[in-house]
This record gives sequence, structure tokens and C-alpha cells, in this order.
Amino acid sequence: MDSFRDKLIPVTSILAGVMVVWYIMAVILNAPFQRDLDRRAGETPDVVEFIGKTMSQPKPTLPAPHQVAVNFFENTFLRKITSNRSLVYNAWVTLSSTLLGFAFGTALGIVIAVGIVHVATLDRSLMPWIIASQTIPILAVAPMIIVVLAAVGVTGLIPKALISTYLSFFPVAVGMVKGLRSPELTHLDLMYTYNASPSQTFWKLRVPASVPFLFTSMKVAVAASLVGAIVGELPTGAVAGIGAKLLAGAYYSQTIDIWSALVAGSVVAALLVMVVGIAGRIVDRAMGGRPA
Amino acid sequence: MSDLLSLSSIAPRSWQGFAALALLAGAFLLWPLVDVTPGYDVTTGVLIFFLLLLAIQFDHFPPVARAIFLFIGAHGAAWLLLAGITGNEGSARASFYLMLAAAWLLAWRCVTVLSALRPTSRWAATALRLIIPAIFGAWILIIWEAVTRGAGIPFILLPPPSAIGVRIANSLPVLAADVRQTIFKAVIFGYVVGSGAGFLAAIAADRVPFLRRGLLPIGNMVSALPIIGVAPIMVMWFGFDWQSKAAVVIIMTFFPMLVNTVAGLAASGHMERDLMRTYASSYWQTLFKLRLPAAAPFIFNALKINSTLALIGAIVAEFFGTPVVGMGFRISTEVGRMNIDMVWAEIAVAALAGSVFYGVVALFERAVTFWHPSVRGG
Amino acid sequence: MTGASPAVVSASKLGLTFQTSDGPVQALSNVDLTIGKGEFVSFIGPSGCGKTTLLRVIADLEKPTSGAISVNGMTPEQARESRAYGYVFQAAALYPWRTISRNVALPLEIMGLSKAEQAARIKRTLDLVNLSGFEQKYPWQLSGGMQQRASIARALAFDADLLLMDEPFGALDEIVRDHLNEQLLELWERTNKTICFVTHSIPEAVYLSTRIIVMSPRPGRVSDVIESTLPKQRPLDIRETPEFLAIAARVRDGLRAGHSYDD
Amino acid sequence: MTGASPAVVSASKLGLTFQTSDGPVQALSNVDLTIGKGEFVSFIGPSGCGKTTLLRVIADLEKPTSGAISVNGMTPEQARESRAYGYVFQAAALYPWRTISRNVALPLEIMGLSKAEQAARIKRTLDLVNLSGFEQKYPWQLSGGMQQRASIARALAFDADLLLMDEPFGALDEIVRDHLNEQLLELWERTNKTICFVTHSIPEAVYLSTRIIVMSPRPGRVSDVIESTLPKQRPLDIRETPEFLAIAARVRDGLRAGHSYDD
Amino acid sequence: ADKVTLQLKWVTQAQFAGYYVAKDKGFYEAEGLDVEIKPGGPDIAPEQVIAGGGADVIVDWMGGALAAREKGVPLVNIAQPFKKAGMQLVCPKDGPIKTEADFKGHTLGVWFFGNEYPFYAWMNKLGLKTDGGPDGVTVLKQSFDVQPLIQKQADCISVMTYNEYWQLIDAGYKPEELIVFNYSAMGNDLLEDGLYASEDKLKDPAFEDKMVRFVRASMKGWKYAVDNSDEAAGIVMDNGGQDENHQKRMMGEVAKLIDNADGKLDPATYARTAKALLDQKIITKEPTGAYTTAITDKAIK
Ligand SMILES: Nc1ncnc2c1ncn2[C@@H]1O[C@H](COP(=O)(O)OP(=O)(O)OP(=O)(O)O)[C@@H](O)[C@H]1O
Ligand SMILES: Nc1ncnc2c1ncn2[C@@H]1O[C@H](COP(=O)(O)OP(=O)(O)OP(=O)(O)O)[C@@H](O)[C@H]1O
Ligand SMILES: [Mg+2]
Ligand SMILES: [Mg+2]
Repeated sequence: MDSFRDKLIPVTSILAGVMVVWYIMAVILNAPFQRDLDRRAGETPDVVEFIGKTMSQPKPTLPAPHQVAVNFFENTFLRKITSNRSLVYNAWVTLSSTLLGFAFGTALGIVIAVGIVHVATLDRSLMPWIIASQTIPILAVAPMIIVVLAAVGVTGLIPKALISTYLSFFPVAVGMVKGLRSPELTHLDLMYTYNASPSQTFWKLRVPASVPFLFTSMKVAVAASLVGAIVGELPTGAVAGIGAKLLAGAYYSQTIDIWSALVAGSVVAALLVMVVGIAGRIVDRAMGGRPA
Repeated sequence: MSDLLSLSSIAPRSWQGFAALALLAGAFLLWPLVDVTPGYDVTTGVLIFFLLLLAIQFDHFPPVARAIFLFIGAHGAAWLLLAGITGNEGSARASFYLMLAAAWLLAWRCVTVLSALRPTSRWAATALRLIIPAIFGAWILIIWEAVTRGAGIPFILLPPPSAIGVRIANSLPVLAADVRQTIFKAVIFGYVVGSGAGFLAAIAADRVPFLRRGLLPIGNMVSALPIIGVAPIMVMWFGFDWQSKAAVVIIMTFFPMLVNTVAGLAASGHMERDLMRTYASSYWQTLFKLRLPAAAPFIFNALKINSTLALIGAIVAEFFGTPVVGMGFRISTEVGRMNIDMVWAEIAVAALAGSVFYGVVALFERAVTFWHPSVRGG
Repeated sequence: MTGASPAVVSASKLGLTFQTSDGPVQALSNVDLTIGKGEFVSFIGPSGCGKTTLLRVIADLEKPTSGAISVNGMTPEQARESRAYGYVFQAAALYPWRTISRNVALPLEIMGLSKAEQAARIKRTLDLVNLSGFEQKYPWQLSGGMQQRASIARALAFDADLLLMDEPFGALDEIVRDHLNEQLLELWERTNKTICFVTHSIPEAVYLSTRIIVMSPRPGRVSDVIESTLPKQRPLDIRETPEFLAIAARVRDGLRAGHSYDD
Repeated sequence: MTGASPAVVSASKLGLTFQTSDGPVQALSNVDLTIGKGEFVSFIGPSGCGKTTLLRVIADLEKPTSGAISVNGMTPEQARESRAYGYVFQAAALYPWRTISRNVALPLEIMGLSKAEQAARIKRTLDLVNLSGFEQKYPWQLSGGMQQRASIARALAFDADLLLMDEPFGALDEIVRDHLNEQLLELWERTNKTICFVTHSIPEAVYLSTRIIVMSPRPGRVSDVIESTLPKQRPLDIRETPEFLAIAARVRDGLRAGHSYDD
Repeated sequence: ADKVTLQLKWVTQAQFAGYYVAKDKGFYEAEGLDVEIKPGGPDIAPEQVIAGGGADVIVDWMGGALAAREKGVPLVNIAQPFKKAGMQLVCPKDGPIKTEADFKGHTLGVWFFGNEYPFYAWMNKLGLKTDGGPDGVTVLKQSFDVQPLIQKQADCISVMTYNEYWQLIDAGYKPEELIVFNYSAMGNDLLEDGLYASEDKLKDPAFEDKMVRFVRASMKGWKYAVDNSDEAAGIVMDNGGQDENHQKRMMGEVAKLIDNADGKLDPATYARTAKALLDQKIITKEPTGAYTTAITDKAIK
């Protein structure tokens, strides 16, 4: 806990610095349009008034932090949770497909890793293609996946979740291959001298040895999964979800909405990563991990 | 030859062989392969059966010969099957898929045999390392081709790979222009600047503990964010041309590099750092002689992650506004024009470029971190 | 005594060559060896001479590339599958996610013993190595010496008639080592196990063994075999007797003969 | 002899307590110590008694929490900054991305020596530890013993008057160890360096030292100081003389006194 | 009731008010139909959806439909609610472009994804190259908002009369400060929102009958929406539209494109569209059978 106190001051002061830069940038970036507006309206405001106006445009190039904060606050706390305009509702929509995709992705990643570790043929043929799969621009394929899936009658949560799966299985597969291969040679030899069966070696040695790797890669995977869910929402008609909010914001140039949707995305991302981190720590403690 | 003919050796030697034989029997019973006439002529059908049976039989030979015959049998049969279905789209019957599955099983058997080979010469080992994944990739394409043609999937949903290949061959100038716009301008610039800035920020954070304590938690969080969301904003700020794409790439690559480099700088052992202390070595001496080399595996990890992120970031950013060239532009417009084969051509080029990019970084990594156990070991 | 009892390990013309990327490394060459039931045989030799490799061949962890070897009259593989031996590695090799008692339980779980039987064996062997009270600790909470003792307990819990020990006391300080040497001797006497023991320490080898096998490097060969004339009962101060020192001197000479300084 | 030469290391009432998450660990308590120029002082004691910690305090790698210490009349920090000592760690700590000769060159680069001077020193020290011919190998291509020798060469190349060595020969077999012991003694005699040497081996301590400091654990204290009466010239077989054995017995008694078996 | 799935071309907004009104007001139900309306999005191609069997009928522009038809998805126009095009190019008056003659050497924002055909046809007519050279125009793929004009990244941008144009007004431009090139006004318009179904399915009389009922109810919905535009905007909002004021205005503008809500296709505009596509090599053959008046003839007596 005292490490937390160590970090508090630096983190808050850096965040404060970011805020200051943000305000300055907001003024600078919003100024040209404001000047145009004033020129067309024939107004000549003084400097203070002008700066004030740059920070209160309805559709600014860069919204000022307080505009985002107000919008975020209103859409989070003042709306009915079931309302389509509530960020909580939209975050929940995104979160649910994120979690489903994350679960699929983790499972798929583990299965692939187990296959690679145990089947020599897979080990030698699969890995380059797994890497290549991640270089495919998913946003390009996402609409087609969603259309194809809709064609076979799969709609709703699952298509989005599958895009999350596609993005999140990779870190898990790579991490788990490393993890399942992480037992030292002597540990494996030990099992061999006991004439342990492959499944005994797997459950009693490889699995526990891979747990730290699993949680590290799950942290990356859950973040990737969120990106997948957001990307997956873009082509589904922007009905609901953080991606839909981003899109609707972009569609109507509602930059403040975009930014507060981004903030909502960040909060969800931070929470997800934190939850995985805590789960990892609990499991580590239960397995006799040494406190750092 | 007599060995080949003797009855005792008719039985296949692997489960794949058995399964393939069973599938062949099934295909024979459910003949013909397609619903339409003329469909496959008799010679082609016999030839396919012959090739597959040959492959099953030659499983008794020494490994290298076995692998060669399995390879020829499985792929020759697949080739004939695909050649026959072209022009008969959408008319495949169950027997067609059974034959295909038999060929696939034999190709699997071939890969299994190849995987078990332990060639002594370095040259052969390298060739094997390439051939095995190549067969795997070829079968992804073969099955894709067979299913899209066999089931007659509409062209604008999913074109067969052969059509994509033709499209690539016919559109080289367009593809080249897109690659130039997206990769050589936006990706490379953004990748270099983003990774470089992340690296320098990491050094600064390392030098100033206050920064490190403040920046790292933030960096850790930001690198988990859906950065893609900033793409429209960057287009708004930096205009339509490649600069805004580069800006997205910079943001996407900055934090992985920052986080990894900081972790890497902490990776050198206590004892190694104590050693430097006993030499009264300065901060920069310790940095260059100990901590950066020790951090190299982490830095390369970030470079690898970034190599795929950069490409995806640039292409996604092009969805939000571009001049009329670029891979992302092409993908989104050609979908609208129903030229799905062109879309897949761009995707294939992107995947190829991404893999090459990744491979180059991986090669550099091997050369620079030759000393690291993970490289030494294999 | 050696000839009369049935051979537990018997090797003839044993050779082993590792294929490495730098070319072949001959780790063992032409090793002839017979170890009878109840013997305590020490292997001593310079670093890299093949002691560990020889033990690993006996344990079926490496396959010899020439010659023949049998363990309990079977091939090493059959012997391993019938769980004929316990092996103590050069490093403790405890599983960090298991407590000490669950580490000792590991081979017992794999053999499928009942919980009660497991508990009894764990208690007995942990008592033997003086680790009672540490059952619920994790390996990193113990000192290096205690970890090594836990790994010995694990091998003893297996309760095989043949014990293969690869420098089990290398990481310990002299006092603890003396203590464990005494304990090991006592255990051996009481249980009549056969023990193959690798060590770097001449006094340790002489103190413990009925026979000392001196090996020389590149390629690993048996360069000398010294039968101990010391009685079975060995108090610690036997090490100051002239008889002891004479044997030690012979071992040292044997060692030096096969040694070159450039490793 | 001790009193007459100026003190290289002098500590009084030295104490060091580590703050850990489980509470404070007192690693050193009330250590008084004076080491004169040209002395060869060995530290011996059970595992975890604070030998390494004491050496690290002298090297300014840990700050004492009580008491005073000076090195060459300066604070340890000043001494470190004036490059007053060479340090050999318990593990070799070679950099895997540098060849052996470039590892030895490391401290020389940091001191800013000329290329020619560097080459000369590298050649001299690698010869000294019998590693000529391995200059261009990488550490992982060498055996543990060779790595340890390379790390000794690295410390010697530094050429400071004070040498701090933490179990430098722990990983080596007896013969190589004997050889290096001889070499070290010879070097010490020739150069009149001051050496602080940590070891687990009683014979080694007795053979090498002018003074043996026995430590006892929890918290680390100096429990006995034994002046060696052996002559400066010490052939290897001095170890069989009664005089040697008497000193060894004294050390053993001192050690045993402070020892408990449960670590 | 018979199930019908309708795939829209874009997100829920007053552009599709007729269908939402028909559903909400029970016009579909009255025809014995159970209609599901699927909103679209920036990368949803309705042609793909119908090819995959995900929809019975789609809202599409003629350009995309003809391109798909040539690629083997036999789309047929069964009704054309939008008689006129809503697309136009706007330039600020204080900018460099006042007339068609000023285009040369300037940057123009264009939507793609099948919406670029009218623009290219127009430029073709003007004889202007579009490759960015000095004697042609530079084309930008424009995002779906008006930022390029506000940020001065383009000299003119594409807007829909019913949508982005009002975003410009919101952003402080007055109508008199804008130069407008309206495709319909210039006679350069191509067919926009129409209803398309698969030729194969239309051969089935039962399906054809379903479409007749669907078109009849839809056009009734459009009529109602045109007559009660504020209520229609409210219905759109209830179905997930954004920004009520904006939807009301949009409804008002869309009403102008509907004409008399008979859904009949104008052969002249069709011919112009087909020719433009042929000229631009979007399609290679003169299309045949790409529209039918049979449905509207039966639906609207
Ligand atoms: N897996 C392996 N591959 C290649 N060479 C090996 C392998 N294992 C051991 N060697 C080589 O075989 C020789 C004998 O090694 P071994 O481990 O048996 O020595 P040792 O006598 O146990 O040494 P130490 O006393 O240092 O433990 C060494 O030269 C070593 O480098
Ligand atoms: N950084 C540290 N933090 C907390 N406790 C420490 C630290 N370093 C050492 N200790 C503790 O201080 C005591 C002395 O450790 P030290 O390493 O000096 O022992 P040693 O005599 O060198 O032992 P060995 O012979 O095993 O090397 C031990 O109990 C150890 O656990
Ligand atoms: Mg060994
Ligand atoms: Mg120590």
C-alpha cells in the first residue's frame, strides 16, 4: 500500500500537467473556427471572452476537459441506466460482448497452446499463421464477418464477441505456449523419474507453471478484446455500445460525445485490466507466490 | 515393388491413412462428385482415387520417400478436385467433400512424417522449417477454394482464393500505390517516430524517478485503451493525408514501447548492477553497457507488437477520411463497389506486409539478442 | 561383498555422445561398472567429466549411444517404469507453488497412494531430514539448505531400493553437511538401500562410501576404483584417522592424474 | 603485523537491519573489525549469517544502519568512487552479450583506459586464470568453473589494492579449487594486495588466510577471530600438518558453537 | 403474419422514416406482414446482406445495386420512394469556388462506398480529371461529417440536403454564405434510396405478393411521414435516432425528395444512372431487367 502512496503524487501531478496542456491545446485548436464564426457574425470579442468561447463550442475540434467531464457525468449518472443515451448502458453492451469474446478467446488460446505444446505437427506448422492472422486488418474484415454470420443466422452479441475472440486469442496462445514450456528441465526430468503419465505431468507441472504467464497474457487479451468489441459495433448499425457512441459522435461531429465515449472506454479498460490483475494476484497468493 | 503388392502391407500405417481409406470408400459409394453433367470425367475420377491410394500405400516406405509420395498424392488429388469444380460451382455433393477430407488427412500425415524428420544438414532443416507451415497455409487456401466453389457461395460474400490471386496479379499498380501511401508513408514514419518517442520517454522516465512513478501507471492504463477511437480525432486535427494516419500509428506504438522499455530497463540483475556500482560507473555508462543490452529482448518485444499494431492503426485511420489512395481507402470503397476480391487482395497484401515486417524485426532480434537463452535455445 | 550380492546396476562398455550444434561431445566412454545390492558408491571427478550423465543414464533420463546397461536386471526404462529408484537432483527442484509437504507428496500422488499413507510417509521423511514444523511453508520461505533437505525427503518418500543422488549437499555449509552425512549413513545402514552418490568433496566421498569411483574428463572414463576399508560404523571423527587420510590421499592422486586445468 | 600497518578497513559497532515486509531482519549487529594493509582475511560462518552483507557494506553496496565504517580512511562511498576495490560476486555475473575478453574489458572501458592498456591487462589476467584461448567465447559457452574464473580475471584486471571476494570458488571442483587457491596466494604475496575472502570451506579458509573471522547467525556477529600461525609460504601439503589441522579444528569448533541445524 | 426483413443503408434516421412509421402505425401489420428493420452503418453493404440471405429487401442506391447485379447478386428495383437525389456539393462563398469553372486545381470532398458515382459522372461531364493533377481536381474521401469544410481541408464537400447540410448551418454557416451544387437541380442526379429484392425470389408468386403488400404499406408510411413530419421524426427517435431537432429538419428535407409517394421509378433517371456507371466502368454491360414496375403497379392503383 505504501507503493500506492509513493505513486499518488507523481500520478496526480502528471495528470494535472496533462490537463493544463489539454486546455492550452483546446484553445489553440478551437481558435481558427471561433475566429471564422466571429468574423461571419461580425463580432470582435476581447481575449478573455474569446478564450471562454473556444472552450464552450458545442462541436469543438478539441473539447475542453470540463466539457467532457460534464458530458460524461450527465450521461453516466443523470440518465436512466436503461436509456440508450446512458453511458452505463452503452458500456454494459460493450462490456458484455467483450467478456464473452474474452472468454472464447482465452479458451481458444489455451486450446491452441496445448495443441502446439503437445503435437509436434501443430508446433511446426501453426505458429507462423497465427502471427500472420494478427496482421490482417480486423476492421476491414469485421463487417464481412458480421454479414456472413448474419447470413447463417448468428446475430446480436456473438458476432461482436467473435471479433473480440479473434483479437484476444493471440496473446493468450503465445503466452501459454511460453508458459506451458516454462517448467525447467529438472522439473520435467523429475516427473519422468516418477514415470508420471503425460496427463499427470500436464496437470501437476505444466499447468501450475504456466499460471503467471496466463494472467499476464490475459491482461493484454482483455484489452484487445475490448478493442474488438468496439470495432465490432461500428458496422452493426451503431445501435448501442461504446463503439456506436463513437460512431454516432463522429457522424454528427459531436466531439464531446466522442471524447466522453472514449473516457467511458478507458474506464472500462482500466477496470477490466484491474480485475484480471487482482484475480491473478489472488491465484498467485493461493499458489504460494512470494509477495513482491 | 513386391512389398507394395503383398496383401499384408495393404493396411495403412497411420490413423490418418485408415480414415482416408474409409472416406474414399464413402466417396466411391456416393459417386458422382457433382450434381451436374458432364462434371468429372471417368479418367479424372480414377486418377484422383489412384493418387490417394498411392499416398496411403507409400506410407510403408522410408520417411523421405513416404513424405514425397504423400505430398504428391494428397496435393495432386486436391488439384484435380479443384480443377474439376471450377465451372461447376455450387454443385458439389457429399462425395466431393469426402474426397477432399481424405486428401487433407493425407496431407496431415505428410506433415506428421515431415515433422518427425531430423535432417542433419542445416540447409535441409531450414527448408523443412519453411515447407511444413507452407503446407498448412496451402490447405487453408485449398479448403477455402473448395468450399466457396463447391457450395457456390456468392462472390460478393467470399470470393475463392484463386479469384483473389487473379485480382492481385491484375491490380499490381494500384496495390503498389496503396502500399506506398499506407505503408511507406504512414506506417513507417509513425512506427519509427512512435517507437522512438516511446523509447526516449522510457529513458527520461528512468532518469527521473518522479516521472517513472507517475508515467508508468498512466502508460500501463493507456496501453490498454481502445486507441482506435482516436482515429477520427486525428483525421480532424492532422488532415486527410498520411500525416493523420501516422499520428494514429504514433499514438498506438508509443505506449507499448514505453511500458516495455521501462520493464526492460528494470530487467538487469541486481548483481550485474551492483557490479557497475563497484566500478563507480556513471549513469550513462551503466545504461549503455548494461541496462540497454539487458533490455533488448523487451524492446524487441515492443517492436514486434508495434509492427502489427502500426499496420492495423494506419488502415483503420484511413476509414475516417483519406485522399483516394491507400489500403484502408481501397478496402472501404471496394466493399461499396462490390469488388470483394479487391478487398481480399488488399487484406492479403496487408497480411503479407505485416508478416514480412514482423519477420524482419524478428530477424533483427535474433541478430542482436543472440545471447539470450530464448534465441540460443532454438 | 560386492560380487556376492546380485548386481543392482551393471554397465559394460557404456558410451554416450551428445550431438550438439558445435559437433559431437563424448560425455561417457567405455564405462564398465557393477554395483551390488546395499553398496554405497560415490562418483567423484572434475566438473564436466560425466558424473551427472552417468547417473542420468542409470535413471533412463539419457539413452546410451553404445554399450549395455541393466538396472535390477531390467533395462533402465523398465526399471524407471517400475519406479525402481529415487533421484535427488543437483538443484533442489522443488515446485514453488506447492508447500513443502505437498512437494514431498508429489511422487506419492503420482503413484496413487492413499491419503493416509501419503501423510504417514510425509511425516516420517520430513522428520528424518529435520524439517518437521515446516510442512506448510513454501520453498522460497526456506534457506537453500532446507530446500535441499526437502528434496532429499521427497526422494526418500518414494521409498525405492536404489537412491541416485547428484551432489545433494553441494549447496550446504560444512556443519549442516556433516550432520546430513551422518543421517544419510544411518539411513543407509538401517534400510540397506543401494546408493549412488555424486560429490565434489573428497572427504565426503571417503566418509560415506563403500566404494569410490574416480572419473576423468573428455571423454568421461572411470580412471580409478577405490574400495573403502573403513568400518560400516563411522563416527565423524573417523575423518582424522590416518586410515581415512590415506584413502583421501589416494582419491586425490587419482583425481589429479586425470585433471587438466583448462577444464 | 596487523596493528602496525595502516587500516584498510575499519568498522566499529557496525549494524545493519533490513526492513522487509515480514518485519525487520537484523543481518549484522555490533561488528568490530580492523583489517590492515596486506592482510588476507577470511570470513566463515553458516549460511545466512551476514558474510555477504558485511562485504557489501564495505563495498558501499549496502548502507549500515548503525555504527561506523571506513575504507582506506574514507567513507565506503568515497572509496567506491575512487575505485578502491575489486569485487568478485558469489555468482559469476558475466554479461552474456559480451565475449570473455570484452567482459574482462568492461571495468577498463569504464575507467577509460587506452585500448592498448586494456589489451595488455586482459591478456595478463586471462593468462593468470588459465583462460587464454577462450577470449572470443561467450559466457554461456563456458563451464561454470570457467565462468567463475573469468569473473575473477575481471576483478583482477581492475587492479585495485583491495580485493573483496564472495565465495569465488564455491562452484569449482576440488582440484581446480586447489590450483586457484595456490594462484591466489601467489598473487597476494607478489602484489601485497589486501584480500577479504568469504568461504564455506574450513580448509580453504585456513590455507589462505592470515586471519579467519568466524561469524554466527541471527543477527550476524563476529563470534571468533583466529590468527593464523602458518608461514606466508604455503605449499598445498601444508594442509596435512598438525598445525594446520589444529587451526582447522578451532575454526570448526567456533562454527559449531554458533550453529543450529534448522538453519 | 409473413415475415419480412428490411436492411437499411445507413443508421436509423429520418431518411428511413417511412418504414419506421409504417411499422409503428401498424401499416405492415394491416397487410399481414411482420417486418424487421435492420439499421445499417458505414461499412454495412446491404447488397452483401441480401446475398447472404440476411434480408428479403434492402434500401440501396441504384449504383451499388447494379454493381452487385453484375457480380452475380440479381438485385431488382421494386420501388423507388426517393424521386430526387438529396446529394449536393457545397462550398463556402468566401472560398475560391463560385462556379463549375473554378473547380480546376482544388480539393473536393466526396463520399465513397458506392456514393461516389454521381460525382464522378459529373466530373466526367465537365471533362475534369480526378487524379489530383493541376488540370483536374483533388478528391478526398470524406468522413461522414462536415469537418473537412470547417477545418478547411477541402474547398467543397458533399452533403445531403437532409442531413450534413444542416450540420453546416449548425456550425454557424448561413445559407447565403454557401454555394450549392445540387445534383437534381443540375440534372446530374442518379437514383438514390430505392427498394431492391432478389430476382430469383421474385419469381415465386407468394414472395412477389409479399413485396406488393410491403411496398404498399411502406409507401403509405412515407405518405404519412411526409404529412406529419414532426410525428415521424418522433417515431424515428423512438427507434434509436439521435438528436430530435436534427431528425425533424431531416424529415422536412426528405419529404421534398419523395414527391407523391407512389414509389414509381423514373426511366429517364434510371437510364442516366446506368450510363454513368457504364462510363465509369463500374459496370461493363448495359444492365437488363434491373428494375420492375410490376410491384408498384400492383401496389399503387
Ligand atoms: N544435454 C547435453 N547436450 C550436450 N552436451 C552435454 C549435455 N549434457 C551434458 N553435456 C556435456 O557432457 C559432459 C558431461 O556433463 P555432466 O553434466 O555429466 O558433468 P558432471 O560430471 O556432472 O559435471 P559437474 O560436476 O559440473 O556437475 C560435459 O562436457 C557437458 O558439457
Ligand atoms: N536485501 C535483503 N533484504 C532482506 N533481507 C536480506 C537481504 N539480503 C540479505 N538478507 C538477510 O540477511 C541475512 C544475511 O544474508 P547474507 O546474504 O549476508 O548471508 P551469507 O552469510 O552471505 O549467506 P550465504 O552463505 O548463504 O551466502 C540473511 O538472513 C538474509 O535473509
Ligand atoms: Mg553434474
Ligand atoms: Mg553469501
